[in-house]
Amino acid sequence: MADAPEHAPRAAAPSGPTEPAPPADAAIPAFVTSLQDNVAGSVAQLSLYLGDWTVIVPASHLVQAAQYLRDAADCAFDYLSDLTATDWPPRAEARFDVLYMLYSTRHRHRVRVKVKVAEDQPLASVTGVWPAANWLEREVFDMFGVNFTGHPDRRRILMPEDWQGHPQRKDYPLEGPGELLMENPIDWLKLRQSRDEADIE
Amino acid sequence: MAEAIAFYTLAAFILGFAVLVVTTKDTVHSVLFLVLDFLFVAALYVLLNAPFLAVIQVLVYAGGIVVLYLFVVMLVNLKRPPEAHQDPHRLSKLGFGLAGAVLIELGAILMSGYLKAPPAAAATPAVLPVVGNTEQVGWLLYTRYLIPFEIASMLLLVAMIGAIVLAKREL
Amino acid sequence: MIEQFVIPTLKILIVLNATLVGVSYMTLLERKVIAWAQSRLGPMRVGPSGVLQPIADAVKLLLKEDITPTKADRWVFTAAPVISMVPALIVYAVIPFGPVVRLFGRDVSLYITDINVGLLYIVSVASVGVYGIILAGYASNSKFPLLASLRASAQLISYEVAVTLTLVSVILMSGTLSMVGIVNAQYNAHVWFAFVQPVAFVIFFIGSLAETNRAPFDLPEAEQELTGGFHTEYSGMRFALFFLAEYANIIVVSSVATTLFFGGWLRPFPHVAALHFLDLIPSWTWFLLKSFVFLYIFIWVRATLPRYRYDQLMRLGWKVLIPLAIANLVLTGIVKVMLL
Amino acid sequence: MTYLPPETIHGAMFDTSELVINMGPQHPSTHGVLRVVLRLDGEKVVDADVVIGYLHRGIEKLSENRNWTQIILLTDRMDYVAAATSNVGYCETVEKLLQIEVPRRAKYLRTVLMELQRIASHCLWVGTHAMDIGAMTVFLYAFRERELILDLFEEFCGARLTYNSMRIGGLPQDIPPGWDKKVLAFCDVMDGKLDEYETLLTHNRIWLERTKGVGVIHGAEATALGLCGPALRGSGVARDVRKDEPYAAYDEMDFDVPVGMAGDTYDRYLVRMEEFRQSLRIIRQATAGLPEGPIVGKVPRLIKPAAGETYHAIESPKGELGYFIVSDGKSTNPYRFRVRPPSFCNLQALPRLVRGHMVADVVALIGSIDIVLGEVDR
Repeated sequence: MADAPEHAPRAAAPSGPTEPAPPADAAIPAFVTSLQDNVAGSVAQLSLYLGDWTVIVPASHLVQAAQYLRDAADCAFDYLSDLTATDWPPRAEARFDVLYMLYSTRHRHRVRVKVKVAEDQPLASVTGVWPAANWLEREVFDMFGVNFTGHPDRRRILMPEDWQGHPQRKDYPLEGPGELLMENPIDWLKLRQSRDEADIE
Repeated sequence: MAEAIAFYTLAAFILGFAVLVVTTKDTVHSVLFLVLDFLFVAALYVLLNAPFLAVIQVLVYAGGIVVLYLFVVMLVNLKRPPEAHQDPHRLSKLGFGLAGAVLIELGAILMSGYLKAPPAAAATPAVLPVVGNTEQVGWLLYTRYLIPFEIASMLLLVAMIGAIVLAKREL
Repeated sequence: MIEQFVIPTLKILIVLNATLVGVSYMTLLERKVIAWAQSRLGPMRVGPSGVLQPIADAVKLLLKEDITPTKADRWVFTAAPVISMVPALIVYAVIPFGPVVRLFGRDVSLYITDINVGLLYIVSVASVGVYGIILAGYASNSKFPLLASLRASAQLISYEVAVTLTLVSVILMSGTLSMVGIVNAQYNAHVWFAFVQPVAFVIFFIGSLAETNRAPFDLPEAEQELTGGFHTEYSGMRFALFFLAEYANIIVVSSVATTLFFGGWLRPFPHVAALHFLDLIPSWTWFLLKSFVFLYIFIWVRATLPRYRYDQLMRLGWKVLIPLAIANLVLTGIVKVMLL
Repeated sequence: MTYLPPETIHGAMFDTSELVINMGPQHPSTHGVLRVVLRLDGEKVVDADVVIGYLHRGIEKLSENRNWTQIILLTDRMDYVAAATSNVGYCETVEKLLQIEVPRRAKYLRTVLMELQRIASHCLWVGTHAMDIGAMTVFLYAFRERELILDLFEEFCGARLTYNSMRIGGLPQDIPPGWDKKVLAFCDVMDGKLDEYETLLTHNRIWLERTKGVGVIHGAEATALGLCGPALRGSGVARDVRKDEPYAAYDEMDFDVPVGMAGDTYDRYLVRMEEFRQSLRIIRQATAGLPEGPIVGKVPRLIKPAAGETYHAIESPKGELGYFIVSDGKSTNPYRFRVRPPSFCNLQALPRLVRGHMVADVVALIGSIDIVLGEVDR
């Protein structure tokens, strides 16, 4: 949102989530070791918090790892429960965490896959692996502006097509695109129209 | 006297609507005028003491066939590309020719009817074994005009099968 | 003079007004019966137990703004409700509410006219009523009404075939097309035709549900699918005309069913002397009572059944009802010839 | 005259154009402000595009700017026909982040409330679904019973729709005296009413014709498309968060997870009808075995979970309702608040389901996947 009023950055915004490494005595589940062994370089980091296993995968390995997690017999993560993102503005080199909550209807286990991407860094879509990712990736694109590539239908989903900016980003004001909209919608519309006309010219 | 007035009024309406059918630009309006035309023709039948024919006229033509016309007219996209009618008069000669032929034919029939004495005995049997308009129509259809009647029904059947074959893309 | 003009005019006025009042109260009946079926009360505010509701509705609809969509076909849009209302009303000309009775020292027939093609007249007039629906959908210049009117025309034409075929079976039984003649034929046959032509009756009933756009065949006005169906774009009195036409048609088919299959104005067992006390009740009461039962069943069906889908409706019409009706007709013909 | 192959002739003579119609956002059976753009060939749906977002209120963004307790109120506004379930899902996620134990009595009561809510939600579903297919009476019958549940909720927390009926760590207040008796009495009433609905629908010929074989989706495809809840179970996948990842008091309850076989609208219908009965079974068990004790656990005065992130899912009436919450450990509001809305994920399958069916089936299928637009758009 280039022309949105400057929003004061949150006081001491955290630069990233805590990703506690699993304690030494924790048994690492089979799907993690199997992924580590079979897709080289796919597990950059491993984390365990409150019983949730998180595998941090480099963006370059995402589709490969996803494919493996879905197809390998000891993983069988056939169900993509959720796909979302988190915005960490201070982390310039990798602003977004894109999260994939996976579940296996066969083994009934869960894992969270996390990919760190920068603002304009392309990230391969996983719609080919889980069709369920279609709308979820659209939402992440809509709300965060994560640049998914290879998505069959990359449009905004919740916001209007011509919306400027990505509302879920931390630097996007809670009030929306400026106070003008709230206080004087007609002026706001005029402003928008003149901007549109300028665009056309 | 009253009958004559009624006849001429009806005839005027029939002709007027017939002209409107061919002159109206909007196809749906044209079909509607056709329906009105049929209704007035039915009224003419009533005037001729033929209620059965009148009712059948409404049922078959106004209520059945023209509905299908309307259906087709509404469904088919009539806004053809301009090249489809470059020359709106390209068939006018043929049209005039056909109209002339029909006119001559009609004239010939009328003339022959007027010239010759009406063959009263041949046109209708002097006494039909049934009374009532409906019964008489039925009797004539199944005795005198049996063969034309059956041929017509065969024709309709063939047309129906043909339409199904044409419309159904894969059988 | 009186015989020729005054009495028919009076009769027409009475029937017309009675019909319009009956139709508007039919809407109240429907709302009430469905409400009771659904454990509700229905209209309760206007008049005691809501009996004045139809009048309030009529006033409301008359006062409402009459909207014509900008891109509508203005003339056709205006004509369509009239086209559907008029046939629904003129059908009443041949419906016999009772036999010839002595009234004020005169022989008065309790029907407007008895033409010898009465049944065909009803069928043909009803077939013209289809135009109202088709044209409404077309003239609105809107997609949902168009879709609905296409559904409607296909549905009405298809079911008309089945219904007309069942009527032919009845004509075979009675040997006449006159409505009065058909009732008299049932009197002479000592039996209502519903009992000798049960298949025809069932097909007729299903067909009339479809022809009057009633549940479970109310696809042309399926509001869950097509918003409002063919009258989506209509408002005010024009909308009311469609509404009234539909209910007038329901009353017509109920009357026709009564006349053709349930002995019209005849009391039950007209030949049984032991039941002579039933003659105290006037004949037209029997007619109204029987018709009322049909009206009730129409409403009852609506409260109970889900709706058919378009292709299922067509399949039912063409692959079940029409072959059955033809088989029934042929069978009736054979039996008739064998017995004679 | 040149010879034309038959295909060309057909193309020329019966050239039909596709009709594009806009179902919604104002349409009687899109259950809110859903807009479906249908491409039709006659009455057949060639393709459908689902347009959502008309009810988008930014609940996720809002929640990131409210404190932990205030969010409960926002979760009410998502699936507003099953608000208590959304409340529980959120509270349990925060409890997981705070690592506090909820007393057993609260767990049991939550279970009762959630199952009542499931029945209420399914009542609304069966009513509107039947209404969409034309059976209008079921709608009013189902609403009559839903009313009883709303009365129970009103007695418990004072509200009838958006309850705000949970607190982090337990419940806001204990049940009023005699409430459990009323719940049991309701269960007995509901048993008979379910038979009433089934009389009107389950073996009705028209109902069968309208629902059997409509929108068939098989288990593997349904899983891949992310369908959840009864929509997934109708395709034969026995996935129920209550059984697989038990929360509240479900691990102590005895109940079955009904699954369908064919994966069509009818099986989804049967699954939900059976879920009614299973819910009643759970309510009876939970109410009868209601333990005594406190209703709130040891919750800190200032709710401020340690930094960390977690995902927690529960089984809402619509399917898997998941919350992904990130706490930064410093502020009194979540750093990231994400809801995994089951309706959203189910709605995604709609274009796939309606393709090749008739217009009338579109409304049947919208009803069959049971969506609430408040939750789809958030």
